[in-house]
Amino acid sequence: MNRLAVELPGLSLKNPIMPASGCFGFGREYAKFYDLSVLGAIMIKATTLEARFGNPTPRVAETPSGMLNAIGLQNPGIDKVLAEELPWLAQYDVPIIANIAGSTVEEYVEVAKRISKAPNVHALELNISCPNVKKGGIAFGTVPEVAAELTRAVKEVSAVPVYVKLSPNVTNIVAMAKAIEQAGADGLTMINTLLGMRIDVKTAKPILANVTGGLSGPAIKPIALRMIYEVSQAVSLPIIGMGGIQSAEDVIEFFYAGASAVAIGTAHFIDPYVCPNVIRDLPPLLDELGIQHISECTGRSWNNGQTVYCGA
Amino acid sequence: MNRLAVELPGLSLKNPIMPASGCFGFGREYAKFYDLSVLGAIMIKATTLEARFGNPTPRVAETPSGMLNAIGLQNPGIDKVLAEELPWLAQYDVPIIANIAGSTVEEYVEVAKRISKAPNVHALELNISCPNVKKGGIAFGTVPEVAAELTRAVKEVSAVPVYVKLSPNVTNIVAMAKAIEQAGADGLTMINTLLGMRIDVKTAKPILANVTGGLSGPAIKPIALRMIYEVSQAVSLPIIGMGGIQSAEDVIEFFYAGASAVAIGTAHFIDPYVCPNVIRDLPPLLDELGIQHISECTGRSWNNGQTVYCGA
Amino acid sequence: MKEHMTIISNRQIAKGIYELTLASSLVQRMHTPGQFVHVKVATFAPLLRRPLSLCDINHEAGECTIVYRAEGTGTTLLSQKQPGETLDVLGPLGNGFPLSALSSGQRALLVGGGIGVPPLYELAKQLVKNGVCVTIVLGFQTKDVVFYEERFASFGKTYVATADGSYGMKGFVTDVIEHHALSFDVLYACGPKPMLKALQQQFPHKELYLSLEERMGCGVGACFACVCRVPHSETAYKKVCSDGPVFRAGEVVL
Amino acid sequence: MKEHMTIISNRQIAKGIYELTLASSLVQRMHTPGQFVHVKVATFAPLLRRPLSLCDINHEAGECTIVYRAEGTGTTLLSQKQPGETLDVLGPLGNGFPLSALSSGQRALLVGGGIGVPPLYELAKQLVKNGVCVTIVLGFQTKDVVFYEERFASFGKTYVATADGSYGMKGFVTDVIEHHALSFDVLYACGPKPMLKALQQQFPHKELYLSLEERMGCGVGACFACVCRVPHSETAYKKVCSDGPVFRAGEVVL
Ligand SMILES: Cc1cc2nc3c(=O)[nH]c(=O)nc-3n(C[C@H](O)[C@H](O)[C@H](O)COP(=O)(O)OP(=O)(O)OC[C@H]3O[C@@H](n4cnc5c(N)ncnc54)[C@H](O)[C@@H]3O)c2cc1C
Ligand SMILES: Cc1cc2nc3c(=O)[nH]c(=O)nc-3n(C[C@H](O)[C@H](O)[C@H](O)COP(=O)(O)OP(=O)(O)OC[C@H]3O[C@@H](n4cnc5c(N)ncnc54)[C@H](O)[C@@H]3O)c2cc1C
Ligand SMILES: Cc1cc2nc3c(=O)[nH]c(=O)nc-3n(C[C@H](O)[C@H](O)[C@H](O)COP(=O)(O)O)c2cc1C
Ligand SMILES: Cc1cc2nc3c(=O)[nH]c(=O)nc-3n(C[C@H](O)[C@H](O)[C@H](O)COP(=O)(O)O)c2cc1C
Ligand code: FES
Ligand code: FES
Repeated sequence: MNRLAVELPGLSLKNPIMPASGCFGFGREYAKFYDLSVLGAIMIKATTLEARFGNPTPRVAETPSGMLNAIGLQNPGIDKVLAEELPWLAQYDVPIIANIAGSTVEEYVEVAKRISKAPNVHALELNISCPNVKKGGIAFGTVPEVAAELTRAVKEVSAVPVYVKLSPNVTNIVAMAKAIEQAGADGLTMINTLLGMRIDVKTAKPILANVTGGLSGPAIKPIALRMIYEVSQAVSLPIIGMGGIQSAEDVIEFFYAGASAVAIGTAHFIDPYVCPNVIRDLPPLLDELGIQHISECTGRSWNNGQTVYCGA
Repeated sequence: MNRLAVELPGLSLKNPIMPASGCFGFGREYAKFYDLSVLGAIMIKATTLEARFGNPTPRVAETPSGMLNAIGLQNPGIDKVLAEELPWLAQYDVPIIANIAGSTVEEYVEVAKRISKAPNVHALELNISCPNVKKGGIAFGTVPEVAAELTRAVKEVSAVPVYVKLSPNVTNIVAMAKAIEQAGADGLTMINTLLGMRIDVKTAKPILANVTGGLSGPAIKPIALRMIYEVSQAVSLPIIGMGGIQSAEDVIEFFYAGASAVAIGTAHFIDPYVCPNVIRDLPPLLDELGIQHISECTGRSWNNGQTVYCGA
Repeated sequence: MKEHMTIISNRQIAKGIYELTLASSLVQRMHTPGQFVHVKVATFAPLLRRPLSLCDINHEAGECTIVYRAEGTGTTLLSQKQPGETLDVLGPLGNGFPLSALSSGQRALLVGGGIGVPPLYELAKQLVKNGVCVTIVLGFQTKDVVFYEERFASFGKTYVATADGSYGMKGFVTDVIEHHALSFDVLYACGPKPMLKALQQQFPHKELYLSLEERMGCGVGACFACVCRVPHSETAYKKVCSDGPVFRAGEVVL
Repeated sequence: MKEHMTIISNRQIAKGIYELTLASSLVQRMHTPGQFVHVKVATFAPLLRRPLSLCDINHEAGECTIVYRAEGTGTTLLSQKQPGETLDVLGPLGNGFPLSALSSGQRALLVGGGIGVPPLYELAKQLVKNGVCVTIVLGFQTKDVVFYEERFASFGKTYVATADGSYGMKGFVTDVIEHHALSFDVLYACGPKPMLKALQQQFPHKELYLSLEERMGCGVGACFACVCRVPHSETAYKKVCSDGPVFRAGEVVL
């Protein structure tokens, strides 16, 4: 028995550890450090219909136990991702979760339709933190109805299960999750970054050229845990948890909160080997905790050890 | 000229540095460390109508660059605060900002009416993060109309200016601020804590007895700055900023974002002398930055050095 | 009340148990056994201070000693500190064990469990100096983590128990007390809450002083993180940091 | 690619400027001047690594040297590290200065501004070894922060300018070059962006290699934090960390 193997809609994961979208590019850079086949899955960088350059630099700023980023969805566009990135990734034995973004429902739909047919794409992850250009900049990620509409539209065209990535910048994360569940999503991933900013004391100017950016890293871990704890009890979708994970202990904490798998983002910048290290550290930690299979951990903080989501 | 002096509604501050509510009790403990008269003001612990014991322990948990607390508004009740705490504080030359809380509008009104008449209370700070028991647990702090109604009711009875303390756990902080401004508030204080949690990896149980708690400390600084930056441009009320401040540099960053004064909370637990130290460090820092008066810093990240709020 | 103290030594004395000796003028303000210091282990992270009891106060040398268990982030980091480095220390804090409860010739029973043992060392020292007759009972999980047995033995008869029986008597401190029918005028204890509760039950009519632990924020009484309830009241409370950590049995709800 | 390197020395060599020597087997993978290492200054905080250029690579001794300015949180903390401590180092990263651009007997002009000077040291060393004729121009703010003048002088004629005229010629590196009518086959430069821009304008038709700085996340090309634009394109880009930090003038928009 592989005690780390996890079954989720569309995903048979050899382990529940995957790089988070935007922190691992399309895998090429970290392939120089280790064999990507050791990963449970890879969430590739957000893909849009057209190539995007993104925001001006500086695009990152440091904060206490965290960082801000305002990359601005830079990516080569769906054509290049289909032609170059996904085929390159196919050499590894690892399912790909394609993170997709857009400014209109139509753009999401178009990208979803095409990218979901790539052979190694096993699931989609809808990045709904982008503003909805048609609806006057209301973010897809903050209004339950808007998020539900998008989910429904993408579900209709997608050849693979659809996970929706929740933004933490909302009053009621449970309402968002429920709306998305009812719209037919297959799973949730959470959390995306919190909106923050830093100002340079010498110049009085915002450090990021984009003024504000997304806060990630250990600083947001307690917020991610709270939201996963709330959402996992309110919906029956599996959750891929993320937000500040750095160690096997963090992974267990996210499972206890209610996650069925986890993604690691910012920690790659501190240690390129973070994923293989965490995968290595998990079995001895499970031993120490007297746990047979990692799935037993899901939701244990509120359900006393019953299995919460079981794809089998 | 005192280059740190700041004028705000109801408050003539010798400097813009004050302990944040709940992190300084009623001043007695820190009075053993230094003369409280050096402070710009003191935000005392939330006072409710009746004495409250608060939540079971553990009430605090550590997080990366932050902490969670779930004290649960423990306080001796308005009678004791009026009879013992405020008269004791009157020996110091320092204005008091009374933080008040309640479960119903009526409770807030009653506490506001009575505490605002105490001679050394120069302003009220409405802690609107408590759930509204009458409205079925909707937090006063997350629905603009509910917050506005509360503000209006308290304004009507208060003998001193009313500041409303914004919760960051909302989708749209600007909408909250605007509603509160229209309801007649004299100022805003922000931010209160972000809802978070931690789970003990050994026991799988939440570390806080209350399960979730409020995240404070340096970890939340970028979120506080972003919110102050947004709100200060949208309303014309003065803002007392807080969230992770530890140093004179942090104070300047908050002013640049749009604050007209600041409060320091969690940092007291790391250094009991944090307030006097920051007050000492500010004038040389202003020199270094070539700034005459600290008020010039308010909003400088977006207004290029024009005065934003000037009580004079 | 707050100083950068210099690390004189920091060495392992049992499995995961370290003895840390610090020096600075702050030592001259330390007097009462059972008081604690609030230690900032590193400049940035971890953020909060760690409460650690005074184990030995040496005014002549200008040094104090702390014995701690390297467990979580903070104490593990502390165990890596080298002599010559400094530590930001706030204290002494809290109210310690009341020595005046006993006069010369009376009998004290000191009961320590695990990492609750250290503050009893300075207590034993001062009681003996006052002419009090001291008996010591120390309880540990297992042989590997036993420490300070010989040092305590210089102050009075010292019994050791381990939960797994790998050293001394097998069982708990309460078993030792019962087995040897130990008697006393005042009992002082520090250790895990179940141990303190058991002692309180074992001696409901005696004078017991118990040192409590609670997660802390400020450590000085300002944040209300560390409160415990007072019997028969809905709102009354005591703060472990500033009213305790030592309470008379019955004073607070365990 | 990632090792704990041991600090051999870490000393101040000018006002706020430190010279750090590190040892580990990682040094054997370091070859190209202009490459950088990504340094984790402390276990917890600050969170992100700091990019620092290789200044000197010594394969025989198994040591490399970095020269840095203590400015913000990370570099200030770094300046307090003691010999014997270890540092978590990722690298070498990026593409350095192309040495093959010049053959024996040709002339290189090396232009460094402020804390951009260090990578030119290893470059000068390797160029001289290749028989290239090296001239060096170093620009600093003021006398107190001048460093490595003598060490550079051992490789070739070395000019120093300070912005305030407190040392060497008063003015900028471009003034020095103009004043002495310095000529070259290839110019290599590292320093603040305004300096690089000025050089590019001064020599629009020559072969220039410029080392850029940008705020970084990953340092390995994965996060797209450090991109710069490519001329005449809306979407084309280069990453400073993995395509640079050294670019040929005109390759990217400064
Ligand atoms: C008055 C008092 C005296 C103490 N004296 C000693 C002593 O002499 N020797 C010793 O080894 N230990 C002592 N402790 C316990 C010691 O404070 C904790 O072991 C220590 O704080 C754990 O820190 P950590 O970083 O290793 O653990 P982490 O789990 O990383 O700590 C996370 C947070 O929880 C808090 N915490 C964790 N365990 C405890 C605990 N048992 N009590 C209070 N807070 C805790 C930490 O302070 C920190 O805020 C004492 C506790 C108190 C309250
Ligand atoms: C390729 C490259 C090579 C470099 N080589 C050297 C060198 O040899 N010697 C040297 O002294 N400096 C060098 N720098 C600059 C050095 O990286 C910064 O001075 C350093 O990161 C500042 O860190 P801090 O903690 O002191 O400042 P803080 O202001 O506390 O840093 C906050 C954040 O901003 C980033 N940052 C701040 N300034 C810079 C900067 N100028 N460039 C990139 N990131 C910055 C930090 O890395 C960190 O993420 C180089 C930069 C790059 C990109
Ligand atoms: C540099 C950077 C780029 C990111 N880009 C994306 C993205 O393109 N799409 C997305 O859904 N999330 C993106 N994220 C968010 C992460 O996937 C992740 O949700 C978040 O960073 C929290 O996890 P962490 O704390 O482990 O980084 C990005 C994060 C960072 C730091
Ligand atoms: C232990 C603790 C208790 C608090 N109690 C209150 C309170 O009673 N009323 C209130 O409005 N805010 C309370 N707060 C929030 C602080 O006043 C402040 O808004 C928040 O902690 C952010 O500032 P900081 O990061 O400097 O701590 C409390 C915070 C802490 C850490
Ligand atoms: S720790 Fe703050 S009151 Fe005890
Ligand atoms: S720093 Fe991440 S791509 Fe360059």
